[in-house]
Amino acid sequence: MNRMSETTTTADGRQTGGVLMEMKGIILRFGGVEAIKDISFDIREGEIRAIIGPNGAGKSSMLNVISGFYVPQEGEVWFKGQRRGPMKPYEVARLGIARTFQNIALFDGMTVLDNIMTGRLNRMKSGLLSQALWWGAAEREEIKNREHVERVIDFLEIQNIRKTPVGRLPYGLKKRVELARALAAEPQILLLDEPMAGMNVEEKEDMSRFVLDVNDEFGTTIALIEHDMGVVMDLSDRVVVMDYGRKIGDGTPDEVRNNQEVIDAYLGVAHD
Amino acid sequence: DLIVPNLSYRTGAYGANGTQYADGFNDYFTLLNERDGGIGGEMVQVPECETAYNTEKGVECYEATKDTGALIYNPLSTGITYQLIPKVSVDKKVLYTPGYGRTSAKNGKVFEWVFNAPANYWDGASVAVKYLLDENGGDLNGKKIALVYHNSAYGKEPIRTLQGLAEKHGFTLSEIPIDAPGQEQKSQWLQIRRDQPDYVIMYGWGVMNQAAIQEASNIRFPMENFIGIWWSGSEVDVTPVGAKADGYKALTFHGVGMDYPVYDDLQEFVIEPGNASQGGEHVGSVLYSRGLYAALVISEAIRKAQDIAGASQIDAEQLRNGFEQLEITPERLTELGLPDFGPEIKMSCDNHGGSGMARLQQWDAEAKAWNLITEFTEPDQEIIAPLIAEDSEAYAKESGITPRDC
Amino acid sequence: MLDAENDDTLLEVNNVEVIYNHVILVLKGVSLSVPKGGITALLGGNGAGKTTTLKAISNLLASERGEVTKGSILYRGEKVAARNPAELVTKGVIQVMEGRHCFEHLTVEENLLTGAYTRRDGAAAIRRDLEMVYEYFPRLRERRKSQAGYTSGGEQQMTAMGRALMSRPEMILLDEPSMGLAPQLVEQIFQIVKAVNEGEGVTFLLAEQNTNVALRYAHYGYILENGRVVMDGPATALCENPDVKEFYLGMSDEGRKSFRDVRSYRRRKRWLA
Amino acid sequence: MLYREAGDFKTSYRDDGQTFPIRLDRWAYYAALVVAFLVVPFVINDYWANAVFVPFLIYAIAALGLNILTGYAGQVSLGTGGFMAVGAYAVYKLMTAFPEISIVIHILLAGGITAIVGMLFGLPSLRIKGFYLAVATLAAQFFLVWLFNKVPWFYNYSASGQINAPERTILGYAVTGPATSAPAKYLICLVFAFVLAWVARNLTRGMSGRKWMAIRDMDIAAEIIGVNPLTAKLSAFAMSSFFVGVAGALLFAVYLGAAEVGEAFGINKSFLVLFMIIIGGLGSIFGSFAGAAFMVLLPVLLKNVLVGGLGWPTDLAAHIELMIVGGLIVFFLIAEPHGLARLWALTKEKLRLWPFPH
Amino acid sequence: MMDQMYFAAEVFLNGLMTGVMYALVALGFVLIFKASGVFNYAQGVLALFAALTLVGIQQGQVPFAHMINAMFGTHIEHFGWTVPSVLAILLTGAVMVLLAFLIEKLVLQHLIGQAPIILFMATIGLAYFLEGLGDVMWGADIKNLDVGLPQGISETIETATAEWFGYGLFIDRLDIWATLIAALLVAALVAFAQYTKQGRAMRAVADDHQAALSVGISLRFIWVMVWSIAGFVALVAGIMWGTKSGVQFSLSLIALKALPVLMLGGFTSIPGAIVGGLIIGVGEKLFEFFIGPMIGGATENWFAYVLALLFLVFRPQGLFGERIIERV
Ligand SMILES: Nc1ncnc2c1ncn2[C@@H]1O[C@H](COP(=O)(O)OP(=O)(O)OP(=O)(O)O)[C@@H](O)[C@H]1O
Ligand SMILES: Nc1ncnc2c1ncn2[C@@H]1O[C@H](COP(=O)(O)OP(=O)(O)OP(=O)(O)O)[C@@H](O)[C@H]1O
Ligand SMILES: [Mg+2]
Ligand SMILES: [Mg+2]
Repeated sequence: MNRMSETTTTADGRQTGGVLMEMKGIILRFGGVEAIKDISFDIREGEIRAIIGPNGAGKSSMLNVISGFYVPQEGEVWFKGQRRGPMKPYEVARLGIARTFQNIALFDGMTVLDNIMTGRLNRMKSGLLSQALWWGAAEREEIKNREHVERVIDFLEIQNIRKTPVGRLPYGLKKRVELARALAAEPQILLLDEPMAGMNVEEKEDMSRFVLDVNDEFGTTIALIEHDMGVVMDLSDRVVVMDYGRKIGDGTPDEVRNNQEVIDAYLGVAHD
Repeated sequence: DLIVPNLSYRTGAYGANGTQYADGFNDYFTLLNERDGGIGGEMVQVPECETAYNTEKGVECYEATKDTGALIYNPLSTGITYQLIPKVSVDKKVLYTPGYGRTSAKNGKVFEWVFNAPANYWDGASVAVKYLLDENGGDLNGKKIALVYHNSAYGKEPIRTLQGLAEKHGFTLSEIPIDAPGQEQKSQWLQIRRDQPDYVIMYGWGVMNQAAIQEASNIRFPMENFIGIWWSGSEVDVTPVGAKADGYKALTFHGVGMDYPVYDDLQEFVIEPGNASQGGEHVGSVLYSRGLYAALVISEAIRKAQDIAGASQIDAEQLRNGFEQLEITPERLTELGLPDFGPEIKMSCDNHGGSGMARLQQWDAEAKAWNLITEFTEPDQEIIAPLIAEDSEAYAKESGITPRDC
Repeated sequence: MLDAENDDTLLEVNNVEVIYNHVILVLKGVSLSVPKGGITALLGGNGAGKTTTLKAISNLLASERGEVTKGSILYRGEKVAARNPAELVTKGVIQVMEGRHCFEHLTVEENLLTGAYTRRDGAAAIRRDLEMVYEYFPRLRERRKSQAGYTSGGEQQMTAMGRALMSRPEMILLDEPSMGLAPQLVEQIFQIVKAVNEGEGVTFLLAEQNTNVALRYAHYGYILENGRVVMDGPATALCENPDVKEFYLGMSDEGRKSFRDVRSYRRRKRWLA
Repeated sequence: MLYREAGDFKTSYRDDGQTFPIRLDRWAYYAALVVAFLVVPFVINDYWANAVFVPFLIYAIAALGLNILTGYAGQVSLGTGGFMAVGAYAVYKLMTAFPEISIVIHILLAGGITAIVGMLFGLPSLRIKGFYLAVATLAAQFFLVWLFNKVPWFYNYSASGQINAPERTILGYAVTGPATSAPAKYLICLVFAFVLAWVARNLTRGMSGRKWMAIRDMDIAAEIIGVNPLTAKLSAFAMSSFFVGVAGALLFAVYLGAAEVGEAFGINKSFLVLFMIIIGGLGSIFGSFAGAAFMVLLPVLLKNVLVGGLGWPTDLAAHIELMIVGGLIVFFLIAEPHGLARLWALTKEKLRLWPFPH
Repeated sequence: MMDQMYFAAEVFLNGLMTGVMYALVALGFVLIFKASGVFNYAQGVLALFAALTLVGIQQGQVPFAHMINAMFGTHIEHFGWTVPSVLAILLTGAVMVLLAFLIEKLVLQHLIGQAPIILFMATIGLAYFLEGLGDVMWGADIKNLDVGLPQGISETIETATAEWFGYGLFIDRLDIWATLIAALLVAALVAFAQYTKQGRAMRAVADDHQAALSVGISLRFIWVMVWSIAGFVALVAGIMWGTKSGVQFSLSLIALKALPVLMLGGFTSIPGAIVGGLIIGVGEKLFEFFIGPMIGGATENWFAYVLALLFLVFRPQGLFGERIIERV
């Protein structure tokens, strides 16, 4: 448990905390296909941890394991120094783990505001009855949480689409709304699955800024899957590299960048 | 004018049956209007309203017509009847449900506005058993009778009567419900094939009738031992089965066929001039005859009411009086051109159901005709009367009605 | 480059206006022309209307309750509005839709085979092309018997691309082909585009966010913002344009900046309100 | 400048969460309430009450209920008829067993009982989805109807299995039984419909509504972000069944007065209510009312036009009516798959832009 | 004891055959669901409509006679000829193709890409329409359908089994025919869906309308084709059920008996429809026969659904349905 309290200094001199989450020997199979083959790595408190690898390497599956949606055949997930027993995804969410999805998973029939409000659902406690009556407790709670959500909306600059049904939004905005929903939950760990896919440079810059700010301001730990090497190398403190379900590299961006196996499997050419 | 709405159904699962009945009902009034200039000089209007055998539509029809001066309702649906029974007592309309509806409405003390002469479901069950008694020299001991019934309020009606009769006459009764619509009855008939009852009595309606007769013929159940209530005894029930339905029996409370003088008039005044309801396709069928018979009873009650009131234009209350004093004698029937068409009817303040007499008819598949095979027979009032008293009293209590003194 | 009046223009979009749901005006008069045998890129930020433009071309808007209310789209001088999407495929225009849209319950191979639905040139030719697709995307060969719904995002993207190639089209409309692909693959896909373009003479119109790669491979580019074309020109020229450099390539005068160093959110400069 | 939200600024989140954010809408709503409560009761007669208003209100309640389940929580149910039967039989048993207790309490209790039954039948929804679930709910429909038909205790051992509503009063006015006046019938249904619509609105604008919608739109994602599918689905089933149960109780006790389960609560009822919410608009309170109005009024209207107006034979009229109803359903779905509610919203959106086309 | 066994065997066999009759209706559902993801509630009405048309053509009825008579005061009913069964069946098949074409043109085409429930609703609207149309065209009375299929107990089987076991089994000859025809149909349809290009296209369409369009599959063609086949299957079902219990409104209600079959077999599986039908047929018959009398009978309406429900709890996609893809 000593690793819990350890602090590390990252490449650019920032301090990250002890190990917040640790994956130990995860093996995940679908029928005959082994999507994750015995992978272990950890995520430290306050860091930005990137997971990269070619398509089909098992990155998204790994996030799904963390969120409890996939149950690995073998291996353990440790969270805050405790082994996590079998858990339903919604129980995992209650631990303070929020995420975005690779194939945007917004609730299409709801407005942007309502979508983001769902991020608050673990913080709203009023029962069915008091909600049915509305006046009083339920309304107060709603307004209190709405204020928080409005801060997130401001932060991500999506004020003007608050009342738009998300189904109509263009791709990039959807991604942002998804991020807003995850942020609204005020999570300890934020899992981002390709948050910048389908964006142009300018938008990526904005998005990067958001990620960094969340990390800085709220101290949120972030696990990030991304294919844009520029983004990954610039933002992350440490990088895990996966290929065909195996871990082929783990370390700071610089270490990874120069790892020959990583270059062969993923980067193609050494990235600048 | 006299307004007698016809709450009919010509669509839906029972539309094929409802159509024929509605035609007979309409045509008789048309005849009276065309030939006699109405009843007592008043023309009869028969506005038709489609219920599709659906209670809510039935209520809608009732509400739509009741304020137009309607005198009497005959919805040809037990479900709708139950709906209307409480309403007619408030709105003061007559409800006439010959051969269907709520059996205990026979008790005029409780059901002031409802009439169900000449016969009801319980009468039917009893007459059928009486017939079987006759067939068996008065002894049904040890016989097995199966009741195949439409699994609804209607189909369940005869159960208690039959149970009473079973006790009295020593036969065993097995009850076999069939859910609507009832096209698929294989397991029920396999059960009958296994149990080998001596007789099968059926309370069915719609497609269930044909399917049952078909299955009975499939398992080679002797048709002579298969007796349907009057709602299971029309042409549409037997013709689809073809020759194999030959010999099937059914109850009826009116005559069949077109061998009655009234048809000459119908031909002359209604059919030929093209006034027949919906083209006169069904003239003379069993259900047509039944609709016609219902119209006849109503028109006689109107006449009686006019007599009593001394006026030609009457209201529903007067019509009720007419019904309560209605007497249709065999002579009167002959006068009307329908000799021996129905049983004698004599009603009173406490008896709204007449004598309960019914008779049997049998299907001749080759001639495609129903033949009457018995005379009108009295039901076993010993069993029925107490049941009626019990059920109507329960209703009175539940609905807070104080029975009238008669 | 080839100019619009040229006989070689394969596709011409004239002043097209698109409205969704009768009220949402998305394209406000877009015109572009795609020369035969070229690679034309459609660039622009999120929500600019790239996807809508492509769908208008392949006549797929109807099922999204959108409609072209103004302007015309001509493919080889013929109005596409008069043709249903299936006919357009027969005529050689095929679209790879944004967000992959694989047939989830079909296997990867069956997905590829549906691409050949309109072909009439026999099973052998189709087999050959299937091999060709597997050559381009070896990963698909491994996964050929898996239900497409269970393959990874990138594998689905490859399936969708492969499926389009299977129809032996004359023109492919590619909507964000690079989205979600590993960098190596992005490069590879564009190389495939280039190879197909040069080898088989297939014309490409591609919508891309990855401006950098797109402009490297395209011959000509259009930049769409807010439902309008705000700039167009040969790819090389666009690459040099300082605005394009700043907004779409992320380069400032000092070269590429680290994402970490972007200290303030950019306020997007708009060419048009 | 008739219909604008411009200048109608909200200064608090509370105002922003209002049901009718636009002033004009709010006024229209109050006006409708005034008419419904203060005008209609004085002019209504038996025909209008029984043929139009009472069924409309009752079905609107049922539609609200089904809309919670199907429109908001995305669980398609074809068991509505069966659940209405539960409400009806529950209220019947309560009315006859405890005649001294107020009918209002009985109706609410009937709703509660239905909620429990609904939850029970909602359990499979945790495994079964989409049309499989829809068909599975038919199990509830057929089983419940069979049960009420078969077990004599439910119909107090009456000979035919019919149930009859005895007279019960509120403040001295009969609201059930034959002596009920048209305004009394109408008012009790109106009060229930009004209160329940308000409850439905509250539930759906708050977190429970969002949980339901999240489950509807993408159940897996919902679970991953923290919605417990068990409680979300079961609470939807319970709430929905409560509404449907109340509607069933009112249908039997106030409207029909007598009922036979197979006939009054058969599968057609389930379809009818489903129609209402789809024509009206899934996931819309207004849609529930609009759909109920449409499906109640249309047949009455058609019948009056075809038989009364054109003088066609009733059977032909009835068949053609079927064709027209069917055709209109298809037509509306094509014109606007999201129902009358969306059609209305679009009209307003256009009005807002008027006179500019976009 | 022995007797009980024979009875059970008899019920079992008859259950199997009834199951086949259900499966005939279920097949139509499966086809359309497979090809467009549309849950076609109108399948039952389609069967009714087909049977009505067949009888009408066979007996030389004038379509819309009743309406024409009502409007013009004429008295036409029949053309005065009868059409031989085979020809009538072919003509009815043509009518069903025409109907499929119209349905595509007037309904489906405008609903591409809509949510499944909307399409489902549209088919209910369609069911209403067709029900009304059938009545207006051919009249609402009960009609006999006779295309020469034999009916009633098969005496050969009865005497044979009586000889072997001392108990003559009851098998309906119509059921034997139904089984044969169903077997043929299923074999043909399976081959079609699995091994032909159109079959593959059909499954593609079910998955994603837009994507199917984008690769050049004409939804229109696929739909017309599939609805035509479904119309043909409906005709077969209509002939069987119409022979059994007459042609009239209630025929459309057999759809309700086909739903649990579907659910159990899986909405997307053609063999599933048959296997589901057999299980449901046997299950409900045995239950009604042995347990029914103890709990008051008439259990068939719900039993099938409850049985299917129990299966689904273990396999949410039915026995043979395609796996429901759950991913994020
Ligand atoms: N079905 C629809 N209904 C209503 N509005 C829509 C619909 N589809 C797209 N839009 C709107 O049209 C605009 C343009 O969308 P489009 O998808 O064409 O953009 P894009 O350039 O492809 O963006 P991205 O790069 O994010 O994919 C957006 O503002 C979007 O909100
Ligand atoms: N539910 C599932 N059933 C079967 N196979 C699956 C399932 N989920 C993932 N896989 C397989 O596991 C492998 C890893 O998939 P995953 O989605 O994790 O890849 P990824 O690394 O996120 O790739 P990409 O960058 O393309 O998104 C893939 O080959 C995929 O087909
Ligand atoms: Mg992934
Ligand atoms: Mg796009």
